[in-house]
Amino acid sequence: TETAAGGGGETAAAEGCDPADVTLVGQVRNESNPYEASWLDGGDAFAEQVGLTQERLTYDGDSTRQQEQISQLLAGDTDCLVMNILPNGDSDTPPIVEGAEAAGAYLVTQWNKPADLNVTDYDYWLSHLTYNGVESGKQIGDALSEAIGGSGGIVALQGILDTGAAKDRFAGLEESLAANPDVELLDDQTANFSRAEALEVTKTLLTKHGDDVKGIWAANDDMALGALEALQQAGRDDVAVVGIDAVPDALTAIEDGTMTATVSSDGPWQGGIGLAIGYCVATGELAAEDIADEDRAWYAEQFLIEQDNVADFVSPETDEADFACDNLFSRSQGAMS
Amino acid sequence: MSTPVLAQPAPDAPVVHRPTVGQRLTSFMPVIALVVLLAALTIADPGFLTLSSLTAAVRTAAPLIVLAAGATVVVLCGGIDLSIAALCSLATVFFALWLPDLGGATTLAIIAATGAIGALQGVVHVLLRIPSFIVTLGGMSIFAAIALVISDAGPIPLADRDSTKWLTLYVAGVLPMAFVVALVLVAVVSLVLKLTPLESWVRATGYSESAARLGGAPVDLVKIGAFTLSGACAGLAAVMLVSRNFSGSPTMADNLLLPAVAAIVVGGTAITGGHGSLWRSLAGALVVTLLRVGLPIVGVPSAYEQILYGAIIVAAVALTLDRSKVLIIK
Amino acid sequence: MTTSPAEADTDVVHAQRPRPRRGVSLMDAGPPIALVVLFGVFAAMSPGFRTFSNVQNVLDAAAVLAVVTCGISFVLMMGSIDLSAPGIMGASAITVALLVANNRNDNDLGLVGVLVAVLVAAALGCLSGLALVVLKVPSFMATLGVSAVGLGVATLMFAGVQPNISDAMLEGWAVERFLGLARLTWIALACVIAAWLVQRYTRLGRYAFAIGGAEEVLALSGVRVAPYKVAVFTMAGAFYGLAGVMVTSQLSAGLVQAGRGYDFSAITAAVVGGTLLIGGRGGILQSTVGVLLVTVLTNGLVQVGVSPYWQGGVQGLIVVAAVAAAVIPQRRRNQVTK
Amino acid sequence: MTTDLQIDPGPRAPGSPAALEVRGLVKHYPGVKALDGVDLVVRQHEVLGLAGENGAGKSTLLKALVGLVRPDAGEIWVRGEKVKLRSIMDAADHGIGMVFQEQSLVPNLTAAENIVLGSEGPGVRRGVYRWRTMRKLAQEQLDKIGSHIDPLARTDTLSFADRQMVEIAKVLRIEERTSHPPVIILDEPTSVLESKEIDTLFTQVRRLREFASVVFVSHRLDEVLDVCDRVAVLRGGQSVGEVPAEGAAPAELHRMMIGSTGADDHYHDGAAERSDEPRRPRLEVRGLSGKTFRDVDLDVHAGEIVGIVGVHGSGREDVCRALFGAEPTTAGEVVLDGKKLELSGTRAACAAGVGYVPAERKTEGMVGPMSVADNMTLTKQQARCSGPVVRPRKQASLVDGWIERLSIRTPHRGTAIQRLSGGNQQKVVLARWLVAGDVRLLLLDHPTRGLDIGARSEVYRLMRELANSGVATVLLADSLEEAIGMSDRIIVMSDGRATKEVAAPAGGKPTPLDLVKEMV
Ligand SMILES: Nc1ncnc2c1ncn2[C@@H]1O[C@H](COP(=O)(O)OP(=O)(O)OP(=O)(O)O)[C@@H](O)[C@H]1O
Ligand SMILES: Nc1ncnc2c1ncn2[C@@H]1O[C@H](COP(=O)(O)OP(=O)(O)OP(=O)(O)O)[C@@H](O)[C@H]1O
Ligand SMILES: O[C@@H]1[C@@H](O)[C@H](O)OC[C@H]1O
Ligand SMILES: [Mg+2]
Ligand SMILES: [Mg+2]
Repeated sequence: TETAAGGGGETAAAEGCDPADVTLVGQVRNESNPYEASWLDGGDAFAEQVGLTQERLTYDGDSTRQQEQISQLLAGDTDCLVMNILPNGDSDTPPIVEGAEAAGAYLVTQWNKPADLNVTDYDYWLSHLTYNGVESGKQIGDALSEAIGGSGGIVALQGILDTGAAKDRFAGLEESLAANPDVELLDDQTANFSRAEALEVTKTLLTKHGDDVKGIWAANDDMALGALEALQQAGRDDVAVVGIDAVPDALTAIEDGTMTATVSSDGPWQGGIGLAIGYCVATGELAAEDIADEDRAWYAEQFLIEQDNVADFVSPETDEADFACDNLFSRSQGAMS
Repeated sequence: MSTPVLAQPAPDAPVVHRPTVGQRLTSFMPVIALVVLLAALTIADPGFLTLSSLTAAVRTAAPLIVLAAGATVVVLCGGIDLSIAALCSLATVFFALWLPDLGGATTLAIIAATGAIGALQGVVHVLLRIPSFIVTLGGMSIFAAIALVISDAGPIPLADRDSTKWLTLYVAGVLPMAFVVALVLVAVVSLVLKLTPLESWVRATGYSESAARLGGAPVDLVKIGAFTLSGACAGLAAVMLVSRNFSGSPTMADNLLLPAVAAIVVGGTAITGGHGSLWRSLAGALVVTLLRVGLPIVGVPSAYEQILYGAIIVAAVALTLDRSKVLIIK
Repeated sequence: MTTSPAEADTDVVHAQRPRPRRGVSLMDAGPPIALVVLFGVFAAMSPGFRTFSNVQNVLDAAAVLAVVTCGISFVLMMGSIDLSAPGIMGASAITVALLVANNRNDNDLGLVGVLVAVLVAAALGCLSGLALVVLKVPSFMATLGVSAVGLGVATLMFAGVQPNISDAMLEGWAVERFLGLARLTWIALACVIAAWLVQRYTRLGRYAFAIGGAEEVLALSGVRVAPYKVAVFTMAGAFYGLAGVMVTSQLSAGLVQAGRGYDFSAITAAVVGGTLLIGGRGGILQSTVGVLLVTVLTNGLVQVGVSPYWQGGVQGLIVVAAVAAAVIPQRRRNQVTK
Repeated sequence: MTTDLQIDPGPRAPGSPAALEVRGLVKHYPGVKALDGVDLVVRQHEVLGLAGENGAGKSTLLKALVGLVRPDAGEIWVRGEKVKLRSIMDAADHGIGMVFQEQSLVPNLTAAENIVLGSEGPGVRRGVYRWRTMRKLAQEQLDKIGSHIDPLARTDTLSFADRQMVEIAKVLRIEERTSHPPVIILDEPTSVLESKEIDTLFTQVRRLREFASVVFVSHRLDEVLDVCDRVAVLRGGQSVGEVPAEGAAPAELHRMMIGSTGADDHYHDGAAERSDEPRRPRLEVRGLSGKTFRDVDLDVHAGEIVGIVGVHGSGREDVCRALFGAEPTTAGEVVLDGKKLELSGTRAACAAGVGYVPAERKTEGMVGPMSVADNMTLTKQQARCSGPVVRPRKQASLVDGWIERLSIRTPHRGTAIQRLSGGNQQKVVLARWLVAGDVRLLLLDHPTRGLDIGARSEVYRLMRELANSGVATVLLADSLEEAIGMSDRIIVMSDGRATKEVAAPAGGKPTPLDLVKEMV
């Protein structure tokens, strides 16, 4: 077979691998979280589509373990290796990128990347995609303001404080608050993206602020769902709740009317698209140089989901056409700012 | 109340000075466990046993070895240090923040600073007589908070990667420098312990603190020293992590706590103190690393990986702990 | 002491000892005092804290931790340690979620489902105990291993799709109130009382205590300690299992991470309450005081409005200070602290 | 009267076999023959004494009799029936119970629980405690021996003597398990007791003889002869003979124990003549106060041994610990050789030349799993080092020298100290202060507890030798006799105060009664 890779420096995929020789690897934190499990399932679906299997890796939210797995992976056979990676945090991206570059493995990363790390500086790091957290934070913030009638107190549940997602989304909320001067942020606490922690924190915030709380802004759906439980246990049904991720339970809650809004992040698509980009380059169907700079680091399309449009999202379907080599960047909302 | 007689006569381990085959075997158990595990992984995936793969594994293991080595001395003294991982994370942030000002001296400054923080915990433990478990548990959350605040809850990229580049080099082309540094650390600390009265003080403190104290051993100093070393090792491990992540981050090493303690125990060091060694922790850290990276790489699915991990560390300890030295297992 | 008249000239030599003690000693007063002080400080600082509904909230919030701590206290009393709560709770949370009415299958076993989940948890706990007594693996490692096994089993059953429960009884536990407190809180109270009775009035409880005091002596008295150790770990597992069920009831969903963090918080609570890690001291009541201390602290810091960035740190500082305050009055020069 | 090396099993009436018989029992430990073919007969309703030097194999033999040690060879017969004892419960079922050399009670349980531990009977129903029954059961046992302690008191709040009573009450529970007269084994029950308590114990032992057989071990040979009917002697793991107690003399027993005529005088009261008293005492204590003692004044001259006597709880032990920096003080001044002694900690005390031998050997005196050599050099590390570096050769020759000088019975200097017999352990602990030869003040808390006569006289000789070389010694003796015999001066303490000083020069010794009067 013609080996494309073998060391850094060399221009990627001059010749292209035999499709059967491509190794597909998807790595997320764990399989005990529906969103990330669906990501890996999406990767499997893509692999099946091209007659391969995906190697599923999980690192349990442990940064060092993620690095360890990747360096072990890169110590093996890296010819025609394609990796679709969810870095645990921003700081975990550079070493992954450097490692892949040195080993000549095709890499797509999602969600987390330090702002000053440029994809275009690398040959094998093909693309980084994410959702615009500031925008999603703002979108659900606005939806929340609207739901409470434009004025009143809200509380915010932040994600894991040192993740870019948590920070961007909160920044989005602040933008939204600036635009809705009558909405007051009563309190903000972290519940670490966790349903159980959100339950406890919300209960405490509810006793602290009592009836002043009209809305709860959560940086992800898991926390929103925890907050919903807290509201139910406190016998409060007058509080609007918003989240991000569009996990199935949140969509159901929106259908039921207990939750106001969420923003879609399409796990199965994310699991497939990263592999697809790598696969297309590895097999030579797409030349790395041909990827436009604005497609090297980009925001994927996301939708605000409310009761009126929730039906469209209840069973997200990945379209095989999304992964065609000439259609990979169709969901782009533009380059990352 | 005096210690009661042993219910069972001590297992008939030979008391003569020359170690017997059996004894030699027990002290090699950690290495045997390591070899068996490596063999099993190779059988599962013949591609696993390659030079580059082994090189990657030992490079990966280096920070864990360093963390475990420092904490081993605390464990030998009968205490525990739960703060190592959080302190290591904090140190990565310090490193990135101080690098622009201190340049080449940053590494030493970090090790000195974390050593001092470790010493402080030791002093609190010794003076206030608070169990080390609690002092370092408190330390863990305090360091995490400080790291979060001073880093503004985000990674801080290294201003200059050259200062840590040496750690990413290879000795003789195959041995990662970080691993060599870890080996040297283990060797130096072991030798210093062995060649000076320290070892006998450390063990006496771990086996029986009151006897050691009434025997005039400098128990408090030894303990403070152990925590200092543990802190300094957390600093060194931080430099290693920074060298491979090119940034400092407030939670970078947080997940290394349980693996580090596991490395110590898997090596056969008694968690109750007195018996054990840094060499054992070195082997233990390699076992733990192989489990952490090897199982998924050879293709064990995530759920089964956890089950296997649990079963294997328990089995490894069953193999390595020398029960003639540790009579009561708690 | 007897006075034998035959030796009247020597029997004047009388023992002057501290009076033999029974029951609770002053040494145990530290943590309750700390609890009262902490409560007072928060009440003074925050009007929100001192409301009746917040006190309810604190008690409700303490429920799960209290049940976990009941289990871990027996293990700590023996001088062992238990880190298996996260795995066991995760396994029982998923088990119960899949057995009662839920969105994944047609099961609707109700209370039987709860029972099975608790049994699964007890079996995992038993595994820790067996690893300890049969393989002679220190509990630290044995339970860490079992935790991993539990998480693995939970992940297997989870299979990528969140099981949500619709069982009325289980959901009611979290929502319905009796005398102002959630049912779960009453369940926790019942657990504390039951655990206290076990500690005080059963051979299992007393032997667990004795094992921490002097394990070798039990053996010398012809007691086979191994079965009791296994039983203690099994019982602890059952408590964690119930706690996992309680989390599921609170969240209306079975989470693999249902028990995340409960290992260290429960140990902290027990130790803050006065249970020694070397065993042989403390007990359920002390641990429960510790649970309240920790919960009041968590709640109070939010009420007072400490920045989320600092909360963990402040909490750590106060825990150390609380233990120090409790320890300092009773410390002795040659006392051993591990 | 005695027949060395020849065992007379005694008359064996057909209907009444010996309560217990041991034939050719062998137990080897690596490097040690703890038992080397021991024969022993315990008759019904007798108190059999067992004597032997430290390490002669007494405890090992007795542990074999309760199933704790599995013998390598030999037979055990109980009431004419050959038995294999696999566990302590096995032994209890055969009516054999033992009070161990080291106390073995669970400190955090109540006395009642300790008494019934392992055989709670009706005290526990289906796993549930019935405290009232438990208390009653315990009370019955305590009544048997006339102890008045509260059965529900936590054991660790009881005095040593009371705890010993609890042990005896506990062992008597085996009466409940068997219809036959039990065999009660007491391994050095008196070494931690005061004379008054010993008398109480002996009354109990004599009472026990009415319905049981008793095996009694003590290093105080006069005691053994006093309470026993017959005394069997072990030497080097072998039975070397026996004597009827009636009319026997301690010296005779001692001769059998050591296999030659040893010195019989157990106290060496002869201090070296000191030509002139040093002008200033080596140790001057003024107004020392602490938790359990107040205003203690104490002078000790170089070369002098000062005994402190007092009842349990008189505070003398804490004074000793305070002088070593191991117990906090609230007031007072201590001057050693004209320099103020900082009582800040044990380290400072060691550095100033103070040595301390604690009474609780197992938990405070030695580090069990560490070797004899490391235990011996634990404190005076400089003795085995050049600069900061340990020299194994230097340590070996140093340690071997002391092993030889103190005739410490150990297979090797590398043997873990916990494998030695109590007496030999004590010698190692003492040697710890001697290896560097720089100790100026030695604080000895019950230094001869559990030592056989031979070891004891060696310790006495050592103490005297040290004194003569100028060491000042404070002695908390094992018995009044010992205090009187060894001391040049005796301080009486009661209730935390030094109440009286009695001179005790060679030739002008006070009687025990003189002291007891002051101790009240
Ligand atoms: N568990 C053991 N392992 C190795 N050697 C042992 C063990 N127990 C006892 N020994 C050795 O066996 C010999 C007999 O010991 P034993 O305790 O029976 O003596 P003893 O007569 O009771 O002495 P003492 O009067 O000091 O109590 C000693 O040399 C001792 O070192
Ligand atoms: N009044 C008291 N209050 C509290 N503790 C006491 C009191 N009296 C004695 N103790 C404790 O009891 C222990 C033994 O007491 P002490 O040192 O007075 O005994 P002793 O006179 O040395 O008796 P022995 O003959 O056993 O050596 C000490 O450790 C001390 O802490
Ligand atoms: O819930 C998601 C969380 O698990 C991850 O950290 O980042 C994105 C979030 O939406
Ligand atoms: Mg003995
Ligand atoms: Mg005393």
